[in-house]
Amino acid sequence: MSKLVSMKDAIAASVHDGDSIVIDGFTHLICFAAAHEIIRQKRKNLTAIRLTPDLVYDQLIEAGCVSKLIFSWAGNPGVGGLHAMRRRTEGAGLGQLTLEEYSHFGLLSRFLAGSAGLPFWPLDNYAGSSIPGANANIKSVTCPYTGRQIATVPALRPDVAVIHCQRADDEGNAQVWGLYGSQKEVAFAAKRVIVVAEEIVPTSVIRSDPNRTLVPGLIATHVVCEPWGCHPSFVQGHYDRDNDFYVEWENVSRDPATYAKWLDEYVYGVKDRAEYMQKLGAGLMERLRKKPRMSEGVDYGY
Amino acid sequence: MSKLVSMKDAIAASVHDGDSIVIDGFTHLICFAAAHEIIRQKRKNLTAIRLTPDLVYDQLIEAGCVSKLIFSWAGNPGVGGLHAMRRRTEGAGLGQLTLEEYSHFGLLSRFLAGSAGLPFWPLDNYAGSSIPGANANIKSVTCPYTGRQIATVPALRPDVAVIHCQRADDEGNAQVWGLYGSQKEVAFAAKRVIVVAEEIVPTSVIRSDPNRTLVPGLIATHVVCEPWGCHPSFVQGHYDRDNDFYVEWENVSRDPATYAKWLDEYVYGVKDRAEYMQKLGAGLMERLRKKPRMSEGVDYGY
Amino acid sequence: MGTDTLVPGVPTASEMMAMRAAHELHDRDVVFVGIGLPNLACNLARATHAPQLFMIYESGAVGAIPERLPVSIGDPALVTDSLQVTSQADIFQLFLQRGLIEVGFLGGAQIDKFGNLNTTVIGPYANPKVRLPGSGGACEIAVHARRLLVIMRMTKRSFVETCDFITSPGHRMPGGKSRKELGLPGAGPTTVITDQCVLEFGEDGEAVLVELHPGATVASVKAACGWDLKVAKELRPSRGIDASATTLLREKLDPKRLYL
Amino acid sequence: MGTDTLVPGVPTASEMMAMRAAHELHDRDVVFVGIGLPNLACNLARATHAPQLFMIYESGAVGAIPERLPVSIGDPALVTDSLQVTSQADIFQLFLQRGLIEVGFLGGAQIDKFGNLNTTVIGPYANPKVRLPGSGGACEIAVHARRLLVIMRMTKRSFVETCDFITSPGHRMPGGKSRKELGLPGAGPTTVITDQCVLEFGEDGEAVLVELHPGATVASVKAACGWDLKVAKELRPSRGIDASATTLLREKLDPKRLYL
Repeated sequence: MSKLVSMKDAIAASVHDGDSIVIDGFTHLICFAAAHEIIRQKRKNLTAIRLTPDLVYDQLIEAGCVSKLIFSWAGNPGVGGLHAMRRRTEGAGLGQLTLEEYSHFGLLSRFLAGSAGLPFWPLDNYAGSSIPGANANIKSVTCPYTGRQIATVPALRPDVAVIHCQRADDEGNAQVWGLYGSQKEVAFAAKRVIVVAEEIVPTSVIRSDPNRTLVPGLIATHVVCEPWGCHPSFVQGHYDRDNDFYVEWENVSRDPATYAKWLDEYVYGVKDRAEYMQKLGAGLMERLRKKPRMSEGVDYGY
Repeated sequence: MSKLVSMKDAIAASVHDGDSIVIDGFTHLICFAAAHEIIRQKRKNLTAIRLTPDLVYDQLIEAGCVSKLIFSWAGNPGVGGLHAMRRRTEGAGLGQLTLEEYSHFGLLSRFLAGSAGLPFWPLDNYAGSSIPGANANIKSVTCPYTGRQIATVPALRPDVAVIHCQRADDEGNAQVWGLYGSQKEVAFAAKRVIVVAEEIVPTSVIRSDPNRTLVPGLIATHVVCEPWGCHPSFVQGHYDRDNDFYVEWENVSRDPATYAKWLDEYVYGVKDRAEYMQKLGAGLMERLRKKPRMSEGVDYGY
Repeated sequence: MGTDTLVPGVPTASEMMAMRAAHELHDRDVVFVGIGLPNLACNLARATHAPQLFMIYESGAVGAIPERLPVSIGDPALVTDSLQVTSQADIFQLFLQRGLIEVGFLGGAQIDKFGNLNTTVIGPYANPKVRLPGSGGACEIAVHARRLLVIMRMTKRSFVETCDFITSPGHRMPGGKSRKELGLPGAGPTTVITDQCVLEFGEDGEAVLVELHPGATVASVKAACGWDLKVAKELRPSRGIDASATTLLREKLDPKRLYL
Repeated sequence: MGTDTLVPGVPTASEMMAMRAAHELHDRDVVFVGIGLPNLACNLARATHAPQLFMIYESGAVGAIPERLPVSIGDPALVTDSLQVTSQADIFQLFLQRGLIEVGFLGGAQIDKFGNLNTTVIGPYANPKVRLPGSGGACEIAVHARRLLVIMRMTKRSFVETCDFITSPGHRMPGGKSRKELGLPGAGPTTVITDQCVLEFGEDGEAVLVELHPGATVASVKAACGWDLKVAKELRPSRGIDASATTLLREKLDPKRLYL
């Protein structure tokens, strides 16, 4: 049963005002295309959850879609800050955006609990840190064997997860190589899962190498085919990270006026991802396109 | 730095009397070669740990190597029982072998805790079952968020793990496809890890497809090249399960005399795995050898 | 009632159980498949009314479509052409504990009137008369599967007033606690399929005879049950057992009679 | 002391920190690599005295040998030719929490005399003057790495008596508790490498100046530190900083000066 729809239809059906949402991927496989569609559809009061909010959530924040951010590291690595977020959490802007903050391991552990169907997850962390004092969700249990206090975080079951992958079939069996991020954990934790693929392949391709499947179609709600869906992030085997974009973003995002102009031009001003890429130009795509580096297959015979 | 040694040397160096040991693999990748070498080297008082003791541990038990068995399902699936084990735990034999018993999920959770460096692991299980009453290691914690009682098991850190894989480099970077069992969790939980491979490959082969690596050489103590090391179990892409062997085993193992004769002939009577396979004959190998079924490679380019 | 001599069109006891179990499977059900009769029941359902049945094996195969009858729960044929092959940790945590399994299958050496199952020991645990294989994944399947199908031949020795050991919890446990009181997520045993009949469970958690297979009678069932079995006011007609399925099982699904 | 104009053979402040940090890395050390200077320090160590340095990235790359300077902690060049690429859950549970990481690297907006680090907020948490990126993996690295190297430029604003917020625990936390009393597995910050000097920690958990870089003096260091810094009875000679490494850094490891 094909679940293949356009990004527009997937977001319209799955993402509602007030939802909690994870667009996952860690530097790799960050689906900016989904975020831009959410902005175009003017969703409000989202709880946006990611280890690294990155530019993708900063744009959602600047566009007014987000009322709460759950995160563990908020910056533009090696470049600067996330200015939409900072403008709403410092000085005069304080309180415009609610923050709930963990470390990477802590937030990941919330996904782990959600994905595993447990109400909490234990991690040996946070002793001596101010983080638990700033987040009442971080508690502890006593180990029944050693008497040690072990930190806990509660399960997180987001309403929607967006998972980007190299290839999927039309039922959402998603195969990924390169960096996994926490996509598997996020997908199993979520109530609805949008699988976005660079390429839709026949199910026989999936079945020919089942160990590569990260997320089974069983838990997918919608499937979207969106080539270049991660720019300026990257997809191993498809295109490189657009590092210049990340560097230039500091200048775009520091001033609300240039930020608004960018959103107008590259998000509101295009109808979909294809138009966005067209706008960026063939030269950029040529520069970022992968140089092939094929692995060998393995023998599944018996 | 090559860690490549013979099975004889690996067992001599890593497995000592009184050790706790896991030869992992679930139906797939069960390294009988390691067990036979342990028998030949006459190890005593081992604590043998596996979800499914299978024929591999029954042989260790019959040979007198094991004083304690930690397990979750003890049988010869679809065929019969494990007779060495039963003779030491029923009727007149009672008490000759100590049993510590979980369900699959429970024992796996002990490996999970050990591999993750936590003192315990939580699982939503055992309410209403007699299992916790038969095993004082199963305890519980109260979830700090829901107040629910969640079962726990203590971390297991075996002295030695034997991990079988399709291919590894001489530092023990091990790649596996097909069924994983709990090999990754067992390897990370163990203090010493013997990686056994059907084939030793250059590190460049490992590096060409890094997502296939299940166990990093970082935690490997010894590496052994042992083709056909899992017979009568199987290795995807190399050889099929010898189901006839499992079926006939009922007749071999039911009577201590025929059991002893088998051990004499096929374990004590051969010096290594190559001689064992020679004894079984080329016809058997021909029958079990895989019919190739290659997957395609993927593109790691950027 | 079935016979062990193969008569064309007349199902044996095993065949009847496989057929009746297949009838409980709906298309697209996510099934945690055990080896033996459960596997045959799934393959029969796939070959007839439930072509999209989604099979998950505790060995790590997800969405398997084995091209041969698996000789073990970890057969290489389960891997080839699966949709996903993952670790056992994922199977137990992300699929089973997460609540994604709709149907589980269990059997056992003993079942009691509340659907508790014993696959651990006959006799006292510390000094068993018979040492059975143990839980395997049974306990967690009984805890988490949204529906649980039990397949067992019915004898006074196996259908007992009280299990010697509860490996897998049913509807009411010693001390009288219900699944709800114990916080068990799954529905517990929903249907017990025997060689003679089908049992379901009442509000009070006790087994009730609801259906007889062809050839069985209330008297023959009661004679094979170790407790005073409740009988439904009105028995349902036999379901799912037919001659064409017998042919399918014998000629295509298990021609070597590995499990039949 | 370094300068930001590139003089042949005279290291800049960043170059000195990278070189001095590289000196702390031994061959075959398992290092949890951060982006920026830590990454450069590792590459320098690999190119000189520690060719078998084992690099693990929080993004999931294990045993990486990037062929270009990674532009982010999740650069595709970290994947290509890695020994293993695994999930972040594995990185944090199986490698870090399991105790397999020998060396971690951290920096921060503030460090105090006990080696506590702040990367969360300047000012009160509820009403911050500056909202910093937060912990990322820093807290768990500070908890679990067997040795922790801190790289930070020294200023009175960043080397403070007390951190506004402790993101990552050092040797002694508010209330005076030690790592041992809190049950923290790793050794905590072992070495702080600044643009002027190296600090280590005494038995009481307080930082001690032990080594000056070329050009720095005790007075210049004390002038840059926000607390009354302890000074070792005998300062060690400067280590690991040399002209040939400067050339290597400039010409080969970071020619575009992404991080220098």
